[in-house]
Amino acid sequence: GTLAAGAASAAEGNPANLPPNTPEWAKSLGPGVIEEAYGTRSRHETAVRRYVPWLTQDRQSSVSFTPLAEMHGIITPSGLHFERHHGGVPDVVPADWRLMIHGLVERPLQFTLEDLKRLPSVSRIHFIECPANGGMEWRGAQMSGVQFTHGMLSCSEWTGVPLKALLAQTGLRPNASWLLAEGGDASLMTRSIPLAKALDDVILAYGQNGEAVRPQQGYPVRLVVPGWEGNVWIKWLRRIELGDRPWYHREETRHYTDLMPDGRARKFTFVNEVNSVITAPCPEKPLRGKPGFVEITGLAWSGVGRITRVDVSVDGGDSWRSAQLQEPVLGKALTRFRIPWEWQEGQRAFLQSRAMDETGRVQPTMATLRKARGVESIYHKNAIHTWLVEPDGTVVNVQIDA
Amino acid sequence: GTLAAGAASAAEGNPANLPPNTPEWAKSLGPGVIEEAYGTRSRHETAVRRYVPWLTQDRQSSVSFTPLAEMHGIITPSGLHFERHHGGVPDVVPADWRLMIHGLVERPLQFTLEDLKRLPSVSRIHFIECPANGGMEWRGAQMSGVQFTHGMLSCSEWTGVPLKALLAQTGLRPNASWLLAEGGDASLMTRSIPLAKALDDVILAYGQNGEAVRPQQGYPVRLVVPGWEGNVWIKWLRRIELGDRPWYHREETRHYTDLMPDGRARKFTFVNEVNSVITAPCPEKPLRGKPGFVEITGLAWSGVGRITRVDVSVDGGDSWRSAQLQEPVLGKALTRFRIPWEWQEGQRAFLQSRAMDETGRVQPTMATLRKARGVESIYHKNAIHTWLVEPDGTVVNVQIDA
Amino acid sequence: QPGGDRAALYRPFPLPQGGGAAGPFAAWPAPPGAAEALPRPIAGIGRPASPQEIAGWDIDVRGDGEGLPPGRGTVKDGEELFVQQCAACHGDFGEGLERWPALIGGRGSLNTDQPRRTIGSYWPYAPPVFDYIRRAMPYATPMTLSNEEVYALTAYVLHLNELLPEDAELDAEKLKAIRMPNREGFVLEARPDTPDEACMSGCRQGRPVTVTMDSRQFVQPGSDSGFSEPQ
Amino acid sequence: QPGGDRAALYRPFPLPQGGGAAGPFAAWPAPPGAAEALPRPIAGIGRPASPQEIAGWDIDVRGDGEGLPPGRGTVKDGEELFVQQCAACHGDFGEGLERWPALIGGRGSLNTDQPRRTIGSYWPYAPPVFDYIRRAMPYATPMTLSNEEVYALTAYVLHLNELLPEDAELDAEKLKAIRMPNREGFVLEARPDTPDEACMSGCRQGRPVTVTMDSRQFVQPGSDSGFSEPQ
Ligand code: HEC
Ligand code: HEC
Ligand SMILES: [Ca+2]
Ligand SMILES: [Ca+2]
Ligand SMILES: [Ca+2]
Ligand SMILES: [Ca+2]
Ligand SMILES: [Ca+2]
Ligand SMILES: [Ca+2]
Ligand SMILES: [Co+2]
Ligand SMILES: [Co+2]
Repeated sequence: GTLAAGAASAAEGNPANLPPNTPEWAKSLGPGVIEEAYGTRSRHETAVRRYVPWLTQDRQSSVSFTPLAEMHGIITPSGLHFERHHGGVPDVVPADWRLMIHGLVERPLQFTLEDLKRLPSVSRIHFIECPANGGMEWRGAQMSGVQFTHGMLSCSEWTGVPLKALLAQTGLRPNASWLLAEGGDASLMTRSIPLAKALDDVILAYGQNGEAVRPQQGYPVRLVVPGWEGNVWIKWLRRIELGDRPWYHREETRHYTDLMPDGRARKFTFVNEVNSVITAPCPEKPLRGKPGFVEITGLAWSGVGRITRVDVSVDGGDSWRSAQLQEPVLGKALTRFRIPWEWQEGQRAFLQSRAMDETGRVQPTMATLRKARGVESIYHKNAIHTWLVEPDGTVVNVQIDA
Repeated sequence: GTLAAGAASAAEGNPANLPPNTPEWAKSLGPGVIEEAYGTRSRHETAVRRYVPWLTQDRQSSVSFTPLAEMHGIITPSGLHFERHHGGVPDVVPADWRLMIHGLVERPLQFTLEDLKRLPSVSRIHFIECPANGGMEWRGAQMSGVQFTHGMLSCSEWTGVPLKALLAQTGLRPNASWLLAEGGDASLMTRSIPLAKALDDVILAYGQNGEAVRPQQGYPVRLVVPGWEGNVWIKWLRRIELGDRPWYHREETRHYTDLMPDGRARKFTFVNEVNSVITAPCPEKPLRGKPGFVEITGLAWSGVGRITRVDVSVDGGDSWRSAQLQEPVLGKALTRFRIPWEWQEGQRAFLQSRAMDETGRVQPTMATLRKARGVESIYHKNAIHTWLVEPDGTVVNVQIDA
Repeated sequence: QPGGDRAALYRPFPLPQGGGAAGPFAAWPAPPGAAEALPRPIAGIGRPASPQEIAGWDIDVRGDGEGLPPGRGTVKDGEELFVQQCAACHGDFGEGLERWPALIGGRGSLNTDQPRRTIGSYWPYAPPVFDYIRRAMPYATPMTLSNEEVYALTAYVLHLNELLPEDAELDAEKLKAIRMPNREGFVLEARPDTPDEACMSGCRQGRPVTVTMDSRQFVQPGSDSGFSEPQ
Repeated sequence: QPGGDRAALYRPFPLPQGGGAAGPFAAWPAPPGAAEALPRPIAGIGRPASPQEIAGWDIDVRGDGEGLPPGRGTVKDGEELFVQQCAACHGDFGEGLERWPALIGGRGSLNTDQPRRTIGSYWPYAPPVFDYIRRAMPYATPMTLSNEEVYALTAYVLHLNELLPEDAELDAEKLKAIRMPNREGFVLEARPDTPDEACMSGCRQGRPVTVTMDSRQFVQPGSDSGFSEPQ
């Protein structure tokens, strides 16, 4: 018994470190405290953001994807938060950062970062998703894993000042109904936001997962627009102008509008609707060599509130079981779901998840979504996603008849 | 008006980047996506872990502190998580990592990291606190800021396998009542844990804030023992032995016992009791030059459950107002509290916070705590902490008569 | 509103009086209760922004042309500037090189299965062309052109799209007057637009699962679709 | 239990029959419902640990001496090893150099205002001295000593603490038999031990605030107490 076990271990690791031997790291001191005054991850960890070269001409106006298959829980490590820039990442000097608020206000004001940090603050755990997440799948399955089908998605604890606290400083003219938010990057990104949302739950965030917002996410200050498409979460925010109508800028006409089969496009489609995806098993986390118990796990989210239920099917949507939702289930935040399953070598399976939110919205099938919107709307694809498990345990991105 | 304003801005930043001028970063492209496939923070951010040289002979058996004054929300960025090692940080090769569970079990087993990740998992947001946190203050105020008075404290989203799921694999002998958890570092750190806790909420965590547990926090696997003193959250876990009594090892006799004035010491004092501290203002975040509105904010926590109330006093405990608690308020997790205040230059103030938990425990004053335990118990100091605000806005760590 | 209360979650804005009929540039009403939603202001935080400070940053041009600066530029001047500063990416005639975006073409394509969204085919209003060129182009050195130059470039780009004659000169009033081909091409958000069905068993009613699309025709399962190093 | 249900939160373990009177090494009862608390096991995850594999890692020695290996060592051999491998930090006589820990002294100090916790003054049981030296010492090269060497070192350290004569030889039985001076020095967790009071106003009853201790006598407010670079 012992010898056989030894041989098995040797196949998997260095026997010198395995029982009954004392591993080398138990026989010598490692580095002490503040070896890293600001720490990094283990050199053995390799999860990375990835980009897709054929999607964009360059990397300045481009996107990189969160490796969702490697994530645990609901918090996205900031180092792996997906990126979406239109002119690269500006190196904003915090002492030179200013926020200007003007237009239909009583008192046009500017704020330093220090000013912002003195105002009343809130912290909220919210997902952010690019509305083009999964956009490559409208016509059919073409990406190799969950990093690319759903990886323009992250969730952080954001801390900052409610936008309404800033609008209290400037006052509002009675006819103010929309605002323009403008970034300070090379694209001076702009989006129009209805005032009702601004007064509801929008935050000017300087904190992300306990520390300063990362440069790729808008350092020093970005908008957090809970539940709404990532593009309106203006990064490197520099200006807010109040107005009495939307601006119809390039990013809310040419982009981020949803083209329907009749050639007309829907505008102001802000909300990321109820959605979910299984993050394990998935193409990056196949079942090869692991027959038996499988914990199916994934993420669900909705831009209008809490997730109330996630159903999982292993037979392509014929039968469903409701998964367990990890508490705390927070509004407009990722929700982790888990459900046990048995898989045997030689078994083919079609894994799907279907989320529901507190407003009763249910994730549609790809067929239903196509029936409603065709295949050219790019944005807001929230269809039920299918992973094919092959008899050998390989997991494949496929689409099926429903 | 305009010229004066320009002069004022110049004092604070580079006028070339301030309104009405277009900042340089809006006029040139920054680096694109995956410039950092695994991202780091802004080069302008400087918060760091710090150690106190006189506390320990070397940095291998030592401690470094979380810069709490720089934190936002409740999640601690993993790069700033406090450290406490007894033999430095081992570089555990994940393929060579094994967990052995034996002793009073039905089936002694060993697990690879892969095995662990296949088992049912949970995610929980919990604080971890070294029971020696604030230990330097038993005799009197002697540290210069909240990083040192309370910085052996962090809060993360931990993901892993409930210990009871592993004990289900091995089975339990009917007489098992305690277990020994053993780390794989150079100190082969051991602690005895009562089985009741093990079956309640203990987790073997491989995930921390969405990614792998950091080396300094026990990579690849550490124990998470919610609400209990950090030392029992064994890092670099390698072995769990079930027994029918505690082991009385060095770290649960020589250390982590609480010496009372009569010369006897309390043993098995696991819980970190209800506690809180104001993290701004604090010595690192003085009020100098910032008269007027102040948002007092801080953290509260309890090892037995949820925080239900935090009161704040600015007059050394004569009068108190209840602060706002940031939702979600989670059990055995940090809870952020906030309360508005007005401070005028020339005003002296004594800031204090006092937390209560769902079991009705209330933070004692330092005097009450000393009356119960003297000044030599090192651990589990959870007294109400006092910051003196000087007339010029300097904030000082003091102790007062109560 | 169609869809009732739930639709309001997706369209949290009161529409202009008369709705779409009021035209795209009617003022939109303020949301009810806006003033009361504000907390009390806090003294001493924030500094007045002077008109001059605002002027430097207030560069936006609205869909209706509000915000257009004084100045003018000709198609001819625009052509020269375009060749020098823009054609390397967008092509001499705005046709788009490599995968840099095209600024022309696609008219009539929007309801086909190969829709092409360009200024000529998709942008509903002309003034935002000025706005976007000024704030974001040339791509690597934005905010370096004068307003005159931006007018000229806007004129040339609109000319390439057959929306201005070769000898035209453009200023604020003329730019506002241009009627873009896709001006009527936008409708409001219409979600929720799928049923809320959650069948639990026998949902396929005996139909076997058919794979309609398999990503392996493009890529192997794993991480083949992308890279963590520049390609 | 004193303190009622709430005390159980701080001491979540049933005590041995007879409580403290049963002596420190009585078996403790299993918590009620342990077996039922376990979920169902999952087939195929985890590999049997063989007795030989366990033997290599099962190095712990309990307070009562369970787990002590065969073997023996003398104070005399221990002294030689100690001088070579330990004295650089702990001093020739275990007195502790610089701020490396002392292994002797402090007896009678525990109820004074300068308590010193050492093996002689504080450790309640002797076998964990063997356990700790074996698992963690010498500090920079732990787990490199033979069991014989650890017995010898344990013997020497106990001799330094006047708990073994100079000519003694130590083995498992003799180590178990040693009665440490502070054997009776530990009591159970006794919290909650402070009142739950939360006065809201007039709490100081007119007494002005007196500062009893000001950290500025040691350090300036800020981050002076510590460093982010090795000192
Ligand atoms: C180095 C390449 C490059 C140069 C040079 C360049 N552009 Fe662009 N242009 C781009 C890219 C890339 C985008 C899309 C940016 C994005 O959306 O993130 C773009 C977008 C545009 C658009 C919007 C097209 C649409 O339909 O959305 C216009 C208009 C435009 N450019 C005009 C110009 C003009 C005028 C110039 C010269 C003054 C210019 N560009 C120079 C790369 C370039
Ligand atoms: C390079 C310095 C160094 C050397 C050499 C060294 N030690 Fe230690 N010893 C330490 C440190 C540091 C600790 C405390 C470690 C901790 O708690 O994190 C310690 C703790 C101890 C303790 C526990 C004391 C107590 O009361 O907690 C014993 C016993 C001990 N050492 C014995 C030995 C023996 C025997 C040797 C030689 C075989 C040895 N040490 C060699 C540094 C050293
Ligand atoms: Ca604040
Ligand atoms: Ca949209
Ligand atoms: Ca799992
Ligand atoms: Ca303790
Ligand atoms: Ca404007
Ligand atoms: Ca043992
Ligand atoms: Co875009
Ligand atoms: Co210790």
